[in-house]
Amino acid sequence: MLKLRIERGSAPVWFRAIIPVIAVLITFILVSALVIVAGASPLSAFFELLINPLTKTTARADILMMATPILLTGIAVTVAFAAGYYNIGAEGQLYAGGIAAAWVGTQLQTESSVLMIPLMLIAGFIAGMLWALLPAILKVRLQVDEVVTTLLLNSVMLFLVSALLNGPWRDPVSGWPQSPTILAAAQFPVLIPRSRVHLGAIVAVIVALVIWWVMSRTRFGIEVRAVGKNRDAARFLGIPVGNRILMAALISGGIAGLAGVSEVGGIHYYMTSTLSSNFGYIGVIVATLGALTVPGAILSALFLALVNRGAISASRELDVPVYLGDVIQAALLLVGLATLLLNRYRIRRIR
Amino acid sequence: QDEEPLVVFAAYATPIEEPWDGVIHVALQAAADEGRIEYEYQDEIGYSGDMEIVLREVAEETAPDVIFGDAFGNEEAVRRVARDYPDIAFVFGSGLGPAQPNLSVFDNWIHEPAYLSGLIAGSVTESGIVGVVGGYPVPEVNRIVNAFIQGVTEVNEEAEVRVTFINSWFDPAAAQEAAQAQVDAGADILFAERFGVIDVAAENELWAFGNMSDQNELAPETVITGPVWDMGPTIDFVLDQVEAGSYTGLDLKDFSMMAYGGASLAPLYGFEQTLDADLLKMVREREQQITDGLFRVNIDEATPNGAVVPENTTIGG
Amino acid sequence: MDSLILLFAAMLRISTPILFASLGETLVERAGVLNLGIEGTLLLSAFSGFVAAQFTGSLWLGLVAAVLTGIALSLLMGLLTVTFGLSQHVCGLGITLLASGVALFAFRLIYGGASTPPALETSFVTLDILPGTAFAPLFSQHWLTYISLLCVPLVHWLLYRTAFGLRLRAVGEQPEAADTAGINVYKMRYLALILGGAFMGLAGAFLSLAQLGAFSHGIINGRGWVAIAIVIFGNWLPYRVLAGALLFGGVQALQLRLQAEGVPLPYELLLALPYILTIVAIAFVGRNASYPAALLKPYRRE
Amino acid sequence: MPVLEMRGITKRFGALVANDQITFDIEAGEVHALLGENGAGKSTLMKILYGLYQPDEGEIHVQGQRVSLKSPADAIAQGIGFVSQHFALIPTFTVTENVILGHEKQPILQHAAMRRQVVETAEKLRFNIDPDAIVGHLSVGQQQRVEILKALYRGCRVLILDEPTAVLTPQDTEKLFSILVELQRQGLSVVIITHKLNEVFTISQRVTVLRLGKVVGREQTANTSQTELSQMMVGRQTIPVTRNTDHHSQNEIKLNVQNLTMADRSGAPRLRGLSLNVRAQEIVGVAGVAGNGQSELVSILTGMAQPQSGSAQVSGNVMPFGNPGALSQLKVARIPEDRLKGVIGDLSVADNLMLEQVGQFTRAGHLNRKQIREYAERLIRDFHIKAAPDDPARTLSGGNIQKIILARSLAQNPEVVIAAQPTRGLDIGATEYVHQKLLEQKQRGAAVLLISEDLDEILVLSDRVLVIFEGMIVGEFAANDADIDVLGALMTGASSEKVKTHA
Ligand SMILES: Nc1ncnc2c1ncn2[C@@H]1O[C@H](COP(=O)(O)OP(=O)(O)OP(=O)(O)O)[C@@H](O)[C@H]1O
Ligand SMILES: Nc1ncnc2c1ncn2[C@@H]1O[C@H](COP(=O)(O)OP(=O)(O)OP(=O)(O)O)[C@@H](O)[C@H]1O
Ligand SMILES: [Mg+2]
Ligand SMILES: [Mg+2]
Repeated sequence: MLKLRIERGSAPVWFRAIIPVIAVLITFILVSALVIVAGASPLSAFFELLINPLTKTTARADILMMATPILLTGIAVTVAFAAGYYNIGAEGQLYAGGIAAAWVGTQLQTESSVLMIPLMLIAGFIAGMLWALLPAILKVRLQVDEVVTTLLLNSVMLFLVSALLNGPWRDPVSGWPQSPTILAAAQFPVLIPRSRVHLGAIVAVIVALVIWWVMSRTRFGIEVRAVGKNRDAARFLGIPVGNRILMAALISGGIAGLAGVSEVGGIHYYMTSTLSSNFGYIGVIVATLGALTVPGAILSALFLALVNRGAISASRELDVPVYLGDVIQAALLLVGLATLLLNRYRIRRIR
Repeated sequence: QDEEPLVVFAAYATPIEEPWDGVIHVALQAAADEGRIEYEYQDEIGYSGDMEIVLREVAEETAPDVIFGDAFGNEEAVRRVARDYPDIAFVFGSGLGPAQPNLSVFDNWIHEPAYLSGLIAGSVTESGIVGVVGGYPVPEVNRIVNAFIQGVTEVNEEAEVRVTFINSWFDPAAAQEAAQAQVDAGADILFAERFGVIDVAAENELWAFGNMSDQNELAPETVITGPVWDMGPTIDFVLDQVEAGSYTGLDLKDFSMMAYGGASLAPLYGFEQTLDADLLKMVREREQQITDGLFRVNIDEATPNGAVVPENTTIGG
Repeated sequence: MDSLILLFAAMLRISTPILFASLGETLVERAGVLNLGIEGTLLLSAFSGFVAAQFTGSLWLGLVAAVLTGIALSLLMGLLTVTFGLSQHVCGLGITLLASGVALFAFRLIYGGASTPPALETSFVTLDILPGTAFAPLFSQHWLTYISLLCVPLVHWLLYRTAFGLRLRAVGEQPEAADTAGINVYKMRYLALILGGAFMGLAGAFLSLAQLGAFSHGIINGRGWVAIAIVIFGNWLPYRVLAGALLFGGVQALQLRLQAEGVPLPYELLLALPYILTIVAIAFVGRNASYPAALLKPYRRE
Repeated sequence: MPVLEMRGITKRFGALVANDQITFDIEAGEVHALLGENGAGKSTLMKILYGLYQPDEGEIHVQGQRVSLKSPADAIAQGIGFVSQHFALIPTFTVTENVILGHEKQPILQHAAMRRQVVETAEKLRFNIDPDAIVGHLSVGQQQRVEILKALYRGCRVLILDEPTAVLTPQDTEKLFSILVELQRQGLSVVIITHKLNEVFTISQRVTVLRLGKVVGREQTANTSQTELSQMMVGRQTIPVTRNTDHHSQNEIKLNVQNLTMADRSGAPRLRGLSLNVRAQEIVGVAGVAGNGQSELVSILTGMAQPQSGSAQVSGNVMPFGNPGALSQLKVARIPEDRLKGVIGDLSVADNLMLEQVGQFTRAGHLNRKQIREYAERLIRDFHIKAAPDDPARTLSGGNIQKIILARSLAQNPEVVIAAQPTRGLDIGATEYVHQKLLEQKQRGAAVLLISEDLDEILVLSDRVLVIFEGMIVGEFAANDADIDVLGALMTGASSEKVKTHA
């Protein structure tokens, strides 16, 4: 007789293609109860969330804008996790980058963006590195767990920013706790007219490509991955484990810092204590959904941006509480992650 | 109104549970209930670029007559969009000035009733220590606290006012602990800029002042009164202007002050009897002087004592 | 002297939810699961507890609801990370996102965005143990506070004096070994999650049913993350975790008093103090941190 | 009637068929040896018997009753005990905790009672063990005894040992076998997996041979011979290695080690002024009972640890300690004690082959993928590695993983070879192959230091034999006139005064 059995081994291509669809369907079923309770139709909710944004040019532009910071933090987390260094501190490192960018953008007296913007990026990268330095050193020299130190430093950074903006940096014009506005030369050019897509998007893509090249094609990259996969063996092979962990952690912090620069230079034009809406934490999600690969990170950043953009209109169009967006995003994330497992199985016919 | 209602949209950066935006939402909801406007809103838009997206989409797709909201933390975005849609009236809470042709600004200018509350606090305190618990030291909070302090010290020179900020618009548990710390330090009357403080006053059988809305029903034995903000006058004025087609960008400050009924001292309820008559008389007289424009309460937006911060050395700009 | 006692009283109050949460997280991590869903779990527990209490008029049913919520979310965490073996980091953050979303979503639906936080008629009482003595204020606490303190020796006993604890630690150290010893690794991890979830439920319930008797946004405000830190600071040892929770609560209480005294310091630095001290302390215990060896590692036989 | 019977067992891992229609049975009170090359399917079959894997087809019968073993718990309930290739102990727990784990009898732990039971069980087998010792601090042999203790404490009737002797010294092996005999006397049945034919004849009554997942033979041990068995396993005649002992005691010293001292974390001395040297064209074997400092010596000489004091030179140059990278520069080839610490399972075979010399494949930080691939293909060919360059290393069998390590280090024409337990757990074919490679290196003129707990291996390969005891070299022999008994005596510290004989 002939029976089917499920076993390990990569799934056929056609099946992988429909996995995202499966994820959406399952999520749909799971959250439709909530949507109905809120008095809306699940179908229209998902249409607003996943389809509608793609049908409007402005919304498509918004998606690029929203993907920019989470792509950067996602890449930052990817680098660190690849080294087996669990940097949950991208949030704080982002703020560090923002501070540096705002400082350069307000202090450096120049008319030339060509001079100003690169300096902001460099300063932001360095600031992010510096904020990532302490936990990295503690990890490499004292074996102090980085998850908790980076996590805690996020809170510390928020207080620091708040102290800065309530104190020496308070905007003399509005008196609101935000830095003075950065000079015109420091404001990122807008790429798509009547949209907020700014230079940061290009920066993010370039960073992503560079990191992709480094991780897959360079000695440093493979050494970092070796350390991430098996520290003892990596050490046996003569790789300076501590040094590689340190480097990966610092690069990660620097890239997260760039996300801060991009938000200050491209969105706000000043430093504020609300620079990020959890971009650092979303970076962890982007990186893991992307399976710690750069192409994966790019895709998941775009996808999360799509859902984020959809959520903005959805709550108004259907008038349901705005939090429905968060719920559906979270559900999509978890279900999506779970359905990715299907990649690893195939159904075989045996007799 | 016989002509059909105006279409009004409101964009709030915080959730509408937050008292500041709450006041705007309540007033607009009231106007909607009267049938004067069709009201839609979106809240918890946040501060990371979404405000502009929401405003543009609404302006494009529903093109309402008026858009209310708070621009704090989103000033540039709001002003950019307002510029692009001159036919829509933008009326936003803001720390900056109005912009022609179509951006009006307002704010919670309730320092006057805060000052009056201070007069009461300064008179009734026995320990001579008055406690204040606030969210963040932003101008909107500072000037209320400073006016309150002005009132306290006017009637009671040696009274000291202790101010604590919990660095959050919410977290009532932290507010409670902050208030308790004040009580432990000897404060016998509390000003509750945030929620959580009144409970502590009640537990310790002390008196407290609410803020932003009439909070007497939270603890009738405890809440004497407090500054109340009412967006009604502001909204009415704007709607009239728009209906008359005479709308322009203005600073609507006055409509949030006592003279126009935008600010007031919450009713005293039982405390009409409890409080010393002379004190009440003095407060009522001062209240009258203010509404008649005969008395000015200082507007001081510097961070008050109790949370001392270094001298305002500002960078750049 | 008095002010010192008042300080300690405040310390105990502030520590309570953090202690409950940290004890729960300790149990879960000892079994090899890092539950970053804790922040959201606290919020949804606090909310469900509040709603249940208000609609049934019984604080006790509220407490039960909060605990069940904590357990339910932990089971979800188990399904994703234990059964499916997915990344604990992401699933934890995802659950925090989900639970927070659901809580605020329901809050808006039920209470329609009222700008005065809904409150209960009554909240859990405080017990005065030493009335009339100098220590009265210190021992005038919510009964849940006393429970949280009693839970410390309880958890220690559970981990080190019972077969359950031995197995729980085993699956957190070396699941392969536990498995070959005939222990059901998945079952143990689920049990640990359930127990930990119950503690997280208590943490949420303390805030909404005891300390506040109300629910509002920001009611948790990062307390879950602090718990995560304290578990590591406490080196996964119940008594050290207690020390960590008290340290945190104490510095918070002190910070608020210094502010009220008008100490000339940017108050943000005072607020940041507990976090900085925790990091410093972790740096010191760092060297001999005794990780559950299988933390973050899903268990698979084939 | 057999106490236990497996019928038509088939187990697939994806496309690979690890067990193919295997039938296997165990009589009461017998020791049944299970033979086969790496990857033959021995462990898989036993893991199925212990409920760790589920068979795709086939039945298992205990005492004639068909049983389904969904988990080790089921197997334990059926009286089956299993000591796996990689010990299943919790290093941070005490002996007692490890033994009673999962079988605690009462919900609240009575430590005193538990200790007593453990000690009693141990005494039944006439071995003494500290019930309060932290397992992580025990020697390999002791840990194995803890494993056996676990099985017996759970009242097993059938004890499965997966390559128990691979990690044991002759002394420990003897102890183990005497324990097995004792168990047999008490009526237990034993299945023992091994690669060492002599052991099959010492201990077992019956022997089953697997090849490529199939049973290729089952005999009463008495009615068979080593050659017959090895033919069954490998499918061909095996040739014992031929060693030419023509080494020159005046060759230059390539590896020179002086006065190494080292203490473990608890401060107990592990090495006490150990010195040795190895000359060009010489294989020096270090024999010793497990836990006498071999591991420490190896980790120092492979760059993984720092001694408290002492020094070492490689062909005259100072050997920097704790710096593995520098060693490959000094042309020191290293074969680690634990081969899983020598390769990175999640990286490809090619990457593992090149990583130690990654510098050679890098231009300005950029990897030359083409060059790497060619290099990998060459080594895979030269060293008969059964894998493609892009396979993840973890998918390889133990023997092939070891070949990766050999290929990687020997391809560099080393001056010095540090070979630690180079054939641990390898089958006859692979072992032969490794021995050949080491002898080749010797012919090339390299100095080979062989640290092994397999005394036969040392005697077969070495020109000189050193005996290590409690962190010192207590004896030196020319291999030709090494006397097993004297060796054994020195290894166990029986005679402390230095025996010295010259070649
Ligand atoms: N087996 C391990 N388990 C956990 N962490 C490890 C392990 N090995 C190394 N690490 C981490 O990597 C850090 C550096 O390791 P190590 O000191 O061995 O590298 P190294 O080769 O000496 O490099 P460096 O000399 O630059 O420190 C350690 O401090 C520890 O945090
Ligand atoms: N969990 C697994 N997943 C995939 N393949 C496996 C797994 N376990 C074993 N195999 C493969 O099944 C085959 C048999 O493995 P097994 O460990 O039983 O061999 P063995 O006879 O024990 O070899 P050795 O003598 O090296 O221990 C090998 O090819 C091995 O690579
Ligand atoms: Mg095997
Ligand atoms: Mg050893």
